Amino acid sequence: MDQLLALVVVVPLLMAATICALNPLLRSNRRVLDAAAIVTSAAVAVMLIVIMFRTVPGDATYWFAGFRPAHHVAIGIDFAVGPLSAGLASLAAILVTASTIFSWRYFEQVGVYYHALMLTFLAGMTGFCLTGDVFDLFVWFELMGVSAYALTAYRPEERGSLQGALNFAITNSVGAYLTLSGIAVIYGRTGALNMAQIGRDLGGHRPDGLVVVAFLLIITGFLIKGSIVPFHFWLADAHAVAPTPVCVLFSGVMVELGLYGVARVYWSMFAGALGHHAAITGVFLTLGILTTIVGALFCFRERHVKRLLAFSTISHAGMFLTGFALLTPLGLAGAAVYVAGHALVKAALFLCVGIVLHRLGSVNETWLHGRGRALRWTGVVFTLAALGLADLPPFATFLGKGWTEASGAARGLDWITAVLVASSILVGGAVLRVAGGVFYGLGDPPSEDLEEAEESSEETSETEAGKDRTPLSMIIPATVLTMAGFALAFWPHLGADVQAAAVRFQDQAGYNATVLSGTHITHPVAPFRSEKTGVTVADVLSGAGSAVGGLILAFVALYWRRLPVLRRGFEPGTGLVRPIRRFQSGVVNDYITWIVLGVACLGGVLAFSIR
Amino acid sequence: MHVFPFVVVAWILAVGLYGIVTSRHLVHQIVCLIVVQSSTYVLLLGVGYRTGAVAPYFFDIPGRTPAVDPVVQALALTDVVVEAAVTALLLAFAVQAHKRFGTLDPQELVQLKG
Amino acid sequence: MNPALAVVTPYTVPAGLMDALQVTVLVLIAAGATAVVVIREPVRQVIALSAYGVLLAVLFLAFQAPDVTLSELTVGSVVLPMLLLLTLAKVRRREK
Amino acid sequence: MTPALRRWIFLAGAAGLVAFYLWGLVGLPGFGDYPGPYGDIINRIAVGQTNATGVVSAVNFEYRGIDTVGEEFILFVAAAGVSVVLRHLRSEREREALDEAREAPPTSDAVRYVALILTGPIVVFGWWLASHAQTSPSGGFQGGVVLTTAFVLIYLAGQFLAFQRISPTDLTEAVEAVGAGGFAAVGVGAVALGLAYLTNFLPLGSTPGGVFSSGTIALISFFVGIEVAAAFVLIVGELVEQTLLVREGTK
Repeated sequence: MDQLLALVVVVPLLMAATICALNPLLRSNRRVLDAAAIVTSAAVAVMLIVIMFRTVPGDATYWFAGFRPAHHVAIGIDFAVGPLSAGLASLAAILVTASTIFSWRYFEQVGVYYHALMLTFLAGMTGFCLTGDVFDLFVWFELMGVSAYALTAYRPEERGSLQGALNFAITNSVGAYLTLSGIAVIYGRTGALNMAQIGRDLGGHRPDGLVVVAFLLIITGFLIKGSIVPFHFWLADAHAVAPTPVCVLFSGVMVELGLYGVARVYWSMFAGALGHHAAITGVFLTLGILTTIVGALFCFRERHVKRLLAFSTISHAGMFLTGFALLTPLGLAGAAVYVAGHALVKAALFLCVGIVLHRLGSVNETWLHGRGRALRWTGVVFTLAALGLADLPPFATFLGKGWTEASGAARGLDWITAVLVASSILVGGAVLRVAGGVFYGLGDPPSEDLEEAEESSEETSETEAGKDRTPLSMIIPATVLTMAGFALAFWPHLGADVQAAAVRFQDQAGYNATVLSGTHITHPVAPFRSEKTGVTVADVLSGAGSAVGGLILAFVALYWRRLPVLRRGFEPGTGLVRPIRRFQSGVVNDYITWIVLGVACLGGVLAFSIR
Repeated sequence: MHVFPFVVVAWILAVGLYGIVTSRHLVHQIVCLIVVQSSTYVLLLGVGYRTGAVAPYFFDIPGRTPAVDPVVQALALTDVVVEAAVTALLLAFAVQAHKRFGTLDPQELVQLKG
Repeated sequence: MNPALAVVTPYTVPAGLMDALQVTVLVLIAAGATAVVVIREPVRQVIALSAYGVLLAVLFLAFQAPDVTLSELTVGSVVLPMLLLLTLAKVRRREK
Repeated sequence: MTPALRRWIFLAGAAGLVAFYLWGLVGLPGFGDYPGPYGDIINRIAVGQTNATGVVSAVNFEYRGIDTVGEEFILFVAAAGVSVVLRHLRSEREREALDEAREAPPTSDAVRYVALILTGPIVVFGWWLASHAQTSPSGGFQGGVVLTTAFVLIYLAGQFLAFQRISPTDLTEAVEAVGAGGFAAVGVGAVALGLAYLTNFLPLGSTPGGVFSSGTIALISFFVGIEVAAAFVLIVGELVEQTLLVREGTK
């Protein structure tokens, strides 16, 4: 029994309670608060990394209150941890550490609650990754959600932040209740809440309506959190208004945790019953590709830099889901590496945007054009991170995407490569366009969209703008994260290790044995074999192609009006997307309508294809 | 009686969602969210019910008496707390939103779009 | 366990009566949920919600869940309506 | 999207959703036929293992204790979030207005007397609930909510000023944090003894159903009780303050 497994959740919770209890003492002593939050999240990160390495030989289980399964029936709650879940949780802890360091100088005033909420948010994310009990999964999901809603509204004096928080809270709550309904339905069948036990009880039977319904309801909440089209609308609203250090967590890990939830639930509970049906691949691949394309298009036409990055997150979420949808170990491993690489560079990008906001007081690309020249180092970090986001080798992102594509090609889905590369070019092009325009003053400022100018006008009060220097506590986390995204690719045997972890993640029988009998058995019975993981020419070409394509696109966008073709009346991106834009109405009633319609359609497809 | 409680569950869920979608008042919308959540209580306690069994309290009855499932009741209790917490938070948002926007119509609480 | 208590046979409601009670309350709950949603005037809606909370509590009692009954009564029909009324009080005064 | 269009799209979607949902629900074992095994096992072993005759409390505070830790912190976060969101409303000017508003409680005498008479029994009832989690249908959560009601009655009986005296915000916050943290810390006690987190390491008492039976269950229930009461008092207090602010503003 490894006590670390419990402590990674309990320590941040206890620290959150402690700083609230000592509120009157700490209120005037902000540095103590900052230090407490940084030290706690860093300690959690270290513990989780230790757990990740310890679980490489085999998954670890922890039975709370010591209630081990009796006769292979779980009576307590367990944490069942493998390298993938521990790795994702440690990614969350690392990003929380980075953003609390960043906050050291970022907020002029910050209360006790900011730090307490960051810590409960971290505890929720960690518990969500580690738990092996499906209702416990819901509890941590809600803790994570409620902390995130409160953090989104952390600057309630602004209209946008309230609207964003309301849309976020209502859509995600509806999703969580659907998830809970699914949990209740599956409990009604199996009389169990332990995921391994449910998987064992369901496996071997033909999937009937109840299994399909429970599966879809449970994952609906996670798909909403994972911002998969058509459940993605809340994300841009929330990201645009949440304080920038919080956006780092939203984009970097929270969305990815939703997709982790889908993968966890599928592989530990439903894989045996639903089979590795072509329908599962078909449904998730469709969702993933659709999300990738929609996110990339929206991203490219956006001028509000935080929203631009938010849409790029949606696009990437689609790519991660694509990796999962292949159901192969390499696809999952690719998605995992992609998540890690993306989280590091995306966090760095958001931190750079925070610096811009701190120094210049705006996130409007048009207004900022050329004004960021003085921020030299920030510009360099932003550009590097943008290239990383565009999958430039040797950033880890190119490996993740390359493996996803390779695995897709091995299943005869070559066209995935084309879609992913095109989307990467669009997303990378948009972010590089911002880099070139804002930090180097290249080309012309994009034409002003009046409506948007109004939207981004309310962006000043989260930090005292107009500072002359960039504090080291802001630029160092951004730099370190970018370098980490770079260094990750040089991890020895990265591919082999992650793929081995992915094989174990997909091995339902092995997971059952570990959890319910406490024995480690290794018999990869996954329907798809492990594949070669080295760095191939195709990986490098696809990554470099995306980055170069992104650079070219960025230059075209910046110098568009000086090009001789089609100069008048056509801004790249806008005409293409204007009709779709109506969907992103900002009205939560609409968002819920799309969620209901989306669930009904998905349900219909699943009902007719799995039986 | 075989599936009737579950039909009621589906009805409550659908009605609550209908309320959220058609609502023109944020407080009304939050109450509809409570209704959506109440469907999960009925479902949870419904699946754990056993005809003719007693409540799971063994203070004054023999330990072997058939009892209903205590686990779903514990889950429903957690669910009630979640409901209270989410509702309180949403109401605080509503109070602030009203102060900033001067209205509680979700269609007019629009600062951001596109 | 006290042996004197162990011989007490628990009182159980006859099955038919229990069924009838459950069906009645379930029908009332379906109607109550509809009413809560359909009533658009916020204060009346809160009162309806409070009554709906009581109905749910009765159902939970009939489902042999006294614990949840108590929670639902205190939260669903007292605390939440109170929070809602306070919010409405705040919002309405502003509208005048 | 116009409301009419939205309604039609929703109705189409909801028809599909309900049909799909029912397709799953008819696969359940049928109402009244709970199949087990989880609940049956717990019912069989709980009294012997924990000396708690209220099995639901045993599940909440012991078998699935970590769920309840998460749940208490959800409430804790909500109280913190409400404070964050509503406190920004108060400028200095508004604070002065608030101080004046406290002078004028608009409550009728009859309400006051009734409320005052009820307060005592309600405190006792809340306390009884919170301390009998292990024996009967009750527990920290219900007890805590009932205790909150007592504070609200005090508010009705006296005036807002008294409410503030009973629960100065800092103290309430501290109590809330101690409640939530205390629960988590009880679990750490087991870790310090080398047992799994939240293991019931206290003596279980000699008879099932006694007030001090069942070891940590009673202790946890106590912490949950104060956490819940303090959290709701904080939330209600913030909203009451908001209401008073505007009441003053309209005069």
